[in-house]
Amino acid sequence: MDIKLASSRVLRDSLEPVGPLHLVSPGDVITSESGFMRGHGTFMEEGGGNLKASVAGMVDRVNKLISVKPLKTRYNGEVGDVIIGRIVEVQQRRWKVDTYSRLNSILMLSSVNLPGGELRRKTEEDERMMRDYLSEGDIISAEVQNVFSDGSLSLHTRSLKYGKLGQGTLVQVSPSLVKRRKTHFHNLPCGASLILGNNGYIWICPTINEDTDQTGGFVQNLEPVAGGDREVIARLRNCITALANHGIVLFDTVILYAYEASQKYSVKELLQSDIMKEIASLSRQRMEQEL
Amino acid sequence: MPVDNRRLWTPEETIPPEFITKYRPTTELVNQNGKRRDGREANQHRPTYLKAGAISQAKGSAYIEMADTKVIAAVYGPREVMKREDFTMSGQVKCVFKFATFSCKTRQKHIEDDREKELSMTILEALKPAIRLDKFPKARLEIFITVLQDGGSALAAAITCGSVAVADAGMEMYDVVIGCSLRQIGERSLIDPTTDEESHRSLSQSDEKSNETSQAMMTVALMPSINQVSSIIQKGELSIDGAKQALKQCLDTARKLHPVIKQCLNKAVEAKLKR
Amino acid sequence: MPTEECIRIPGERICRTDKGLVAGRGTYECNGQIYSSVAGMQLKSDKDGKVHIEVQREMKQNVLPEIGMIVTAKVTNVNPRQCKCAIISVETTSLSDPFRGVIRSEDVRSTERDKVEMYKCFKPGDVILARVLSLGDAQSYILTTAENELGVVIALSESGATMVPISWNEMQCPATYAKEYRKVAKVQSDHITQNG
Amino acid sequence: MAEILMSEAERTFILHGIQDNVRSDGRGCEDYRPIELETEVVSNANGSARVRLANSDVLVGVKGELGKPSLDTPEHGRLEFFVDCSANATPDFEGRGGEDLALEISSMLARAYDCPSCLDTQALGIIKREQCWVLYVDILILECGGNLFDAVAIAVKAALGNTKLPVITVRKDENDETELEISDDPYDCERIKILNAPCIVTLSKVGNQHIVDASLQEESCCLSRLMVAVTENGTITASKTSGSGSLNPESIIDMLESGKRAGTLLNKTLHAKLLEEEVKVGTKKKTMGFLT
Repeated sequence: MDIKLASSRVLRDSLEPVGPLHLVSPGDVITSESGFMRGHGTFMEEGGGNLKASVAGMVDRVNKLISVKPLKTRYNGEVGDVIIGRIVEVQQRRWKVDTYSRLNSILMLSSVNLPGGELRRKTEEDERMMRDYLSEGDIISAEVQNVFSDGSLSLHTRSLKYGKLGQGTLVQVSPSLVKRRKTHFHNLPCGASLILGNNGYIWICPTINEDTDQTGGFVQNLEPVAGGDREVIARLRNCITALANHGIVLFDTVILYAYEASQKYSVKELLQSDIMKEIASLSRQRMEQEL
Repeated sequence: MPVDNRRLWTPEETIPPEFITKYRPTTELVNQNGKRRDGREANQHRPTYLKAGAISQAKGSAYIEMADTKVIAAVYGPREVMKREDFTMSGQVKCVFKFATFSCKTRQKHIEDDREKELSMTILEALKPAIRLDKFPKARLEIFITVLQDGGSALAAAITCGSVAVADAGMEMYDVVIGCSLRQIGERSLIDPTTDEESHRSLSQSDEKSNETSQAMMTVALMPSINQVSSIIQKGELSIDGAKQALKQCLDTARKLHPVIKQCLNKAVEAKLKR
Repeated sequence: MPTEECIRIPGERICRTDKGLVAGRGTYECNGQIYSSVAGMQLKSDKDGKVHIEVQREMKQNVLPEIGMIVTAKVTNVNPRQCKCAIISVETTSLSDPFRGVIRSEDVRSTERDKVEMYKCFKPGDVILARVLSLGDAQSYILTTAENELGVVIALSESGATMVPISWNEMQCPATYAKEYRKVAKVQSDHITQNG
Repeated sequence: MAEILMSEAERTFILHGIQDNVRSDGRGCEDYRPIELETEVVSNANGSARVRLANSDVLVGVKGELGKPSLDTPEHGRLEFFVDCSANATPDFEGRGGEDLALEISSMLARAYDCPSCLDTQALGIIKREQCWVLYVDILILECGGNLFDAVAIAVKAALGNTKLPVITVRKDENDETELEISDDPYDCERIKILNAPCIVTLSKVGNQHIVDASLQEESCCLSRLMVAVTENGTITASKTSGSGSLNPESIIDMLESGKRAGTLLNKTLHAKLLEEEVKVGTKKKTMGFLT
């Protein structure tokens, strides 16, 4: 039983920032000089030449392009992103998927691999069986195929590495904390697999065997997961939450560092805020040494 | 100020005269021979009369009488759920429980109050596990239960009555549900308490004022054939062993009521066959 | 063997599932035992070489549209994509409260399904026979009339007379001899007895 | 309760994990998540407390007012519980959405406290049949992260423990009319004894096991739960099942045992912390409130 008093809490229990940050809140003037291009999260003041921020976040300057990266945001999809999503509705010939985007994303029946052959025409039988393939609540991994003008995404799972996900745990972090990298699927040496969705949904599951398990998720393994694997998954989950709570950008190495740093504690101790902070700062220190 | 003009005007605050008079019955709840005021043993249930099919226009209905406690229940539907937001793929059940305005010592309001709302939820929770919701997808079954006279253990009576009404409606069920109440006063546990036994804080009038004796009230809903408890609601002080003991006694009594339900439903089926 | 012809109440254990006994209507199976799930008369029937134990109520059963059942419905609304109707009876029993059903244009007939013109198939007020295709979504059951025996059975002409079918897609008014298009059902005798 | 979507495989994963005594966040079946507690957060209330149990966030304010005793207990004061499931917690609570849950929580609390040994309501009486203290215990749900009942009960107990009621003296004036006199010294106040007040432990049955302090995900895997109000000495003052499933009589007895175990421990820990907080409050601690 762990009850803590709020007064014994260290105020602002996040880590010290790495370097000087240019933080703005909506309406703040970023620059009054001309010649800059306005990117996401900024707007040009009417009449005046001031470039102002429209969201709270960090100013990001690439040559002449100024944009503000919000710290807390919905997911802005880009074509080719790997995402994790949850089916929220089955409609005619399409599924609506929650991807933490502003609007629900769409997965067309024609953009999925169905059992029995990678590519085939979708029959009416398939249309009627849609709920049997993916029903409300199911979790999928997918890739962003297209971004519509209103910002909603269309997804596809036309590769065997995508599809319905089986047993495991979903952790939700801010999309800005997931780095865009070459690969988002990781088989970690500690004995679990990790999918870091660009949309901030992170999936942790028992190790995926690349040869036998890539069925597009239509064969579900509901056998009990071994106790050891389960502990690894729980530990990873708590480590990721700890890192995310302290605003550390997530990718496989830093998660492994956190995992190693957490070894001296039991899994459930990792839920306590002071230990979370310790893990986060240890992992960050180690990252900085590496650089 | 919003006023309710559907009824005759009555003074805003009235109290029943019993609260002003000094008279209290002097007999003790349990006498030296261990007999209660109505002559029952402590673990004895009141004689129970149960009838299925009391309201002819309802899909199913039932009436239960346990001495002074009289409860009637009606079941309608299942009918289509019209509101889109209320939609679920499995069946739904709605339950409304009401004390008739004249049923208790103090007059009840005709608008459902918080106590009735909570009892409605409890009864729903007690009955729902017994009903096969998969048999009526997208539709809703409605159960209405009214206490005509509250002579104690109204909740238990309502549960039993509601389940018989559902069975009488021909709904598919895993089992019938039987309710049973117990009143614990100090060391004494009284099965199927009357209103007197429910409200008194101690066995004898003399130490009514003292708060020393522990007291509790427990109602249990049992599905007897599959031996599953669908609901428990308890208040008042019980030790862990006391709680276990009370639970066991309630279950034993509920099992004894099973033949009554069986007989009543048998009769109802026979009556339908004859027609 | 369980005793025959006796009254059961919900939750009553009837028998074990062995000896080729199968839990039929009005019963359910749990841990190798068959239990009754309604209050009614216990019956036995042979189906596919297996003995089905059933418990039946004499009073009309609680019927709800189920997949594969034939229902009678009244058309309430027609638009180019679909036709909405109110299901008024299921197989032989009429419902006390109607359920909403919908026939999508591709489910009207089995041939040339993409050329169906809904206004030439149904009009509001028609009584139709249809089969339940699926439980559908929140709104309604999905029905089909893509069988010869399914479609419009009773339709009134503009003058208000009951029309007579003259072909699979036309009906004629006996008063004015005006022809109207419908997806006509080839009513079969067993359906007539079924639907009274 | 706020419904969340989950896939069949996720449910299976949680269910098997509970059977292995390794829950998704590494806890065992009888482990609570970390709890954070603060008292005296609302200055206008006689007593207040805020409890954060993982993601569940509850704020409780106690206001004492003078009212008429109820008819059947003319010498006692009373407690009135009111739960506001604010739409801040989840948009589902908007309008009448949270009403059923609010009623369920408030009536469970009312039952748990309706017991002379756990809270002395007679001490709240002032003049027989005429005047008594009515304590309005208002509970505001700010965030739901599972296991609301337990969080609410902890907060209510802490807020009652924190409540300070001004001392009232009854006097008769020369015309023999009773007169109430309220002490004007702010430190001259009465406290409510909460040592025997109950905490609620919710036991959720998942598969063949039962767990305490279920997260939202675990709650959606659970068909039936038993809520037990337990005092420090292990007395059960109220219990209730909830959910759409049913329970085996034997498992109910096991759940009562676990509830008693967890409840006594919870009460002990809470008392120790409240004492610590009391000392800090005495030395003018800084209020943390909603700062993080």
